Amino acid sequence: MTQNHQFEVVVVGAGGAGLMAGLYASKTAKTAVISKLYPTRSHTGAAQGGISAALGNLEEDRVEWHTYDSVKGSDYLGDQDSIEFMCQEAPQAILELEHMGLPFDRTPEGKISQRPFGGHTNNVTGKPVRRAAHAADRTGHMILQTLYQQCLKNNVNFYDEFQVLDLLTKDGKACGVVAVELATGELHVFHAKAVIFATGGHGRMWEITSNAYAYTGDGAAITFRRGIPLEDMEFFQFHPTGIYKLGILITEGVRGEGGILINGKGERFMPKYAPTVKDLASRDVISRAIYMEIREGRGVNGSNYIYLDVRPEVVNKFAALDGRTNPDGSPIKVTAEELLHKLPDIVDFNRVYLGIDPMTQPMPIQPTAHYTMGGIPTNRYGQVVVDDQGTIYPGLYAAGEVACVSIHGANRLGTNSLLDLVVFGKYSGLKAAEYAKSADFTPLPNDPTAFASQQFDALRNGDGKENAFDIGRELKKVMFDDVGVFRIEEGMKNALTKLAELRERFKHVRVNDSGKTFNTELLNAWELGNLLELAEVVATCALNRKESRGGHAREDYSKRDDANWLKHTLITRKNGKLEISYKPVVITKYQPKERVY
Amino acid sequence: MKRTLPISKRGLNFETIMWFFTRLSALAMYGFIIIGMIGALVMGARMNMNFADVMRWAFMSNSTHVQSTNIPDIAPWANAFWRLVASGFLLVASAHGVHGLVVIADDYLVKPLQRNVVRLLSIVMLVSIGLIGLYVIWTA
Amino acid sequence: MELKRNAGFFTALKYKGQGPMLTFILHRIGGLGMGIFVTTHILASFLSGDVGNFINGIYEHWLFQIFIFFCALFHGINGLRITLLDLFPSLIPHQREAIWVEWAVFIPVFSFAAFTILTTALGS
Amino acid sequence: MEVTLKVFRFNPDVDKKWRYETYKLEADPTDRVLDLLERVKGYTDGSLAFRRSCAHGVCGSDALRINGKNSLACKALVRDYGEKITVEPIMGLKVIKDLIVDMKPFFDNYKKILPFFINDSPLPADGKERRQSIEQRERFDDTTKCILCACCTTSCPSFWASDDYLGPAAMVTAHRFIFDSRDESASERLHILSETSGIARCHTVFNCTMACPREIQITKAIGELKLAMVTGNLE
Repeated sequence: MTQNHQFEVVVVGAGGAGLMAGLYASKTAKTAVISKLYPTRSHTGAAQGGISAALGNLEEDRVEWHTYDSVKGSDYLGDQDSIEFMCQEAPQAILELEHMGLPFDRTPEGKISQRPFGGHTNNVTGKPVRRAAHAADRTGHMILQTLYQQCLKNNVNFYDEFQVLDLLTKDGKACGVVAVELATGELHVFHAKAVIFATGGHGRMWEITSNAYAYTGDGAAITFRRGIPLEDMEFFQFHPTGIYKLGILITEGVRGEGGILINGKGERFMPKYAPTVKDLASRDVISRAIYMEIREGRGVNGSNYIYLDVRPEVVNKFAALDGRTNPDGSPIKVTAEELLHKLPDIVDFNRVYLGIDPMTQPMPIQPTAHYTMGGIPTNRYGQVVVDDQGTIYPGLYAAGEVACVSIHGANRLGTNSLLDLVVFGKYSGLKAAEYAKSADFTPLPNDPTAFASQQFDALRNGDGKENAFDIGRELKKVMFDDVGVFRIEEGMKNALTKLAELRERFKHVRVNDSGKTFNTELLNAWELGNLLELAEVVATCALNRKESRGGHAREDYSKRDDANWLKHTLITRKNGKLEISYKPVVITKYQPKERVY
Repeated sequence: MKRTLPISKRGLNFETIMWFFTRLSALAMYGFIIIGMIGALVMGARMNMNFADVMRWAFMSNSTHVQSTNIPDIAPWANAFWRLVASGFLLVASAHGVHGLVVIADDYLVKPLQRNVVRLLSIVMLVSIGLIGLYVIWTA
Repeated sequence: MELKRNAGFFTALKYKGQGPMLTFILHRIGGLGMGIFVTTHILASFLSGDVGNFINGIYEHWLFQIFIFFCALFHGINGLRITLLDLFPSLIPHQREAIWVEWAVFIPVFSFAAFTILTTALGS
Repeated sequence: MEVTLKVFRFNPDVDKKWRYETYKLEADPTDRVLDLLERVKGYTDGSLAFRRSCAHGVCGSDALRINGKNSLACKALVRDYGEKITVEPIMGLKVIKDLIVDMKPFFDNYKKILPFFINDSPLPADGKERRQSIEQRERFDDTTKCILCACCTTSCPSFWASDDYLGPAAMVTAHRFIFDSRDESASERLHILSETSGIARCHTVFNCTMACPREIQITKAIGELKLAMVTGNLE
């Protein structure tokens, strides 16, 4: 039995962007938010460090500096008009969150407190600037909770634990989605005027990842299967500090509070790679630096990890050496108690998973897959743009990590992800509701659930020769080894061969659970299908881009090549073949120049 | 600015007041027991009574509780003061106890009708224990 | 169909709640025990005569005395702990220590009393 | 080391009654119980159903009863539980399949408490933030950590007795707003808490505090609420 629903706006995904979109759309349009998890389980909740805006609560800061830092952070691949827009909106967005009750940490005057973060600088002095508004080290958690609470207050319709399987289109317009209710296994058709995808990234395709199990790129894969292109998929951020082997994130806030990276010889190595801001350089820069140290045999115990040291005596020693001071000019002197207070969750992770206390021991860390810069191409209002001409796909919107505005370009600046989802979540919600008011319902296609059912049937009817769990593990391994922090042509070709093999083997997978109730085996297999689809896209785009830029670092083309590659990649599948085209980068004020920290 | 809610805005209802009463009555009963023990010692219990008898008296200062001991003169143990103490203890303890039973019942019974029946029964119980107890205290 | 629930009375007792959950259960047993005792006692005093003496005979048995002393003492000490923690919530983070103190007071007092009751009852 | 994993199983499509199934598998002491479940699902029985998402204790999906006590499977390491690990669904909620329970009563209770910031007064004239001192912010910091995993509520004997009871998680949320100096609906929330199925059902059993994977002092928060109801003091 298929159930039918009709809403003006349907939001897929209930993380920060989805909730923000749902909240704003529901103010004027009949809105449903569909999520495969309970909204408070979304991965926005794992974001730790902060959300940036040039509020200038502790020291001078300007929107232009924030804009420039973001452009520079993106390695000049971000669209500057959109970045300007976002940085302009940032202070208002954060105040709006505060007005919704978000419990930010406070300054002594009672204003929102801010802390330094990687890549955020005073453009005049080049010194780090306090720009990341934060609530301890669980800023994302607070944003997610606050937005969910506000949605409850505004009586947004939630469909929790509904997995969206397919986007419905007719006559070149989006007209709804098909979802399966996990609890019953029944298909539901949501007929809508506007569909907003806010489903997050695909970080689960790498072995060491800070991302949730849920991060399987569902939204990107669904739209891609329906012919919508994907943009800049080769760019994926590896966060420098993940807990060794587990990949659990150690926030950049640790370095914001003065934490130092130490190699196996006990040396601080970042000054070699980023002489000015040192341990607070951009994420891609630090991830590469860590890899270089490890490759040259300076990992801890010759192994593939290094230390992040936030013991108070170390913090104080290097703060004095660097000449960093408090806002009032006094030298920085932190105590274990203060650090504990500012970084409680980090201390907790270390205690639980490693059995160490960061106040007395350094933390073993390695780079971990973290953030999808690419995704569904959109403009600054969340409208999906399908080509290099700016052609809008009617009724289709995307926001958050699944979207590529492109704000983050080749490398996202820390804290800009939370800002991205708040700002663009809001505008996509507003725009979708506005569109829904002016448009009529596009009729549903005949047999709307056909494609979704067909995908499920394929998984149920395989010959069972292959094990999905093994395919998933091999996928993660090959992606981390060959399409990871450092990339080389040979490796990526190898990866593509392996991925083709895995895709072939995936056809033999059979789901043994034939039940309808919470058939998580079926859903996990379907999610693996999405990852395989996107992995091929990522590897193809990465192989295609013959330069190093931001998160995409190639050993065979180690320099940035603005002459040939200052452009966005667009990829689509036509007649079963992946096809790549390009889109120009919008440059307004900031001409590309060499990126040094 | 101090954030204090006026009485009508605190959610002070039967449940809350009884929660507070349960704590206060617990302390009050400690008070009664201490008064009973000190009183017994002042009246010469050290020589004429064993510990169990003192405890029995302290938990309920009713003269029947010391009849079987070696107390030479029972009169001071049965004066109006001790009868009042006993009455006070009885009322406080029975209210504390009966409300405790209501609390246990409320955990398991959620329908308003069930809860009202329990409340009615508890009032009947409280009144009858009180009346019977007072009768025993003042006639013994 | 989904399973109704899996927290029946005895399943619930199997939850590993450690110290405080045990004291909670004993507090309830103590309170109920005293309730039964007081009710029967008042009834016995009120009725007197043969019925009264019969009831008296039950609760003057040494086993019942140990039980009722356990109820009163535990309920009293535990109640004091709860009252203090409730009136001073800032003490609550030390609740583990509070339970240790509680047992440290309860065990010697109760052992002594139980010993006295036993020697008196079995000696005579 | 070899671990014996005993898992509560119930598949409504097939089974009439629940049962335990035992799996033997190799594990590192630092493996999470969640990793073990993943491996059982991947290699032995794909139909094993459980919820999980972030896998490091911040999303609250995988609240389970492990060796008799509530915990998040992703924060439960094998070394802390030994060679015999029993995994059961959390108690007091209907079991839908295997380790998955029906969370509806839990979220219904959460929604009863007005779990959202309420302040209808005009914003500061400059349109900026409502000011709050560091101490005022600190006052409710502990209870902002709640991830709604339900470890606390489903460890509470009062909730087992009846799922009408608001439960610790809802009260933690109430505490987060009532003691927020910017919020204006403390009184409404206290009135909701004072209902018979409200805070009076808390018997300070501390199971919630000991089960909380975020180490929130839940019983303390509830104690502060009780006292606030008597004294009216929200400082």
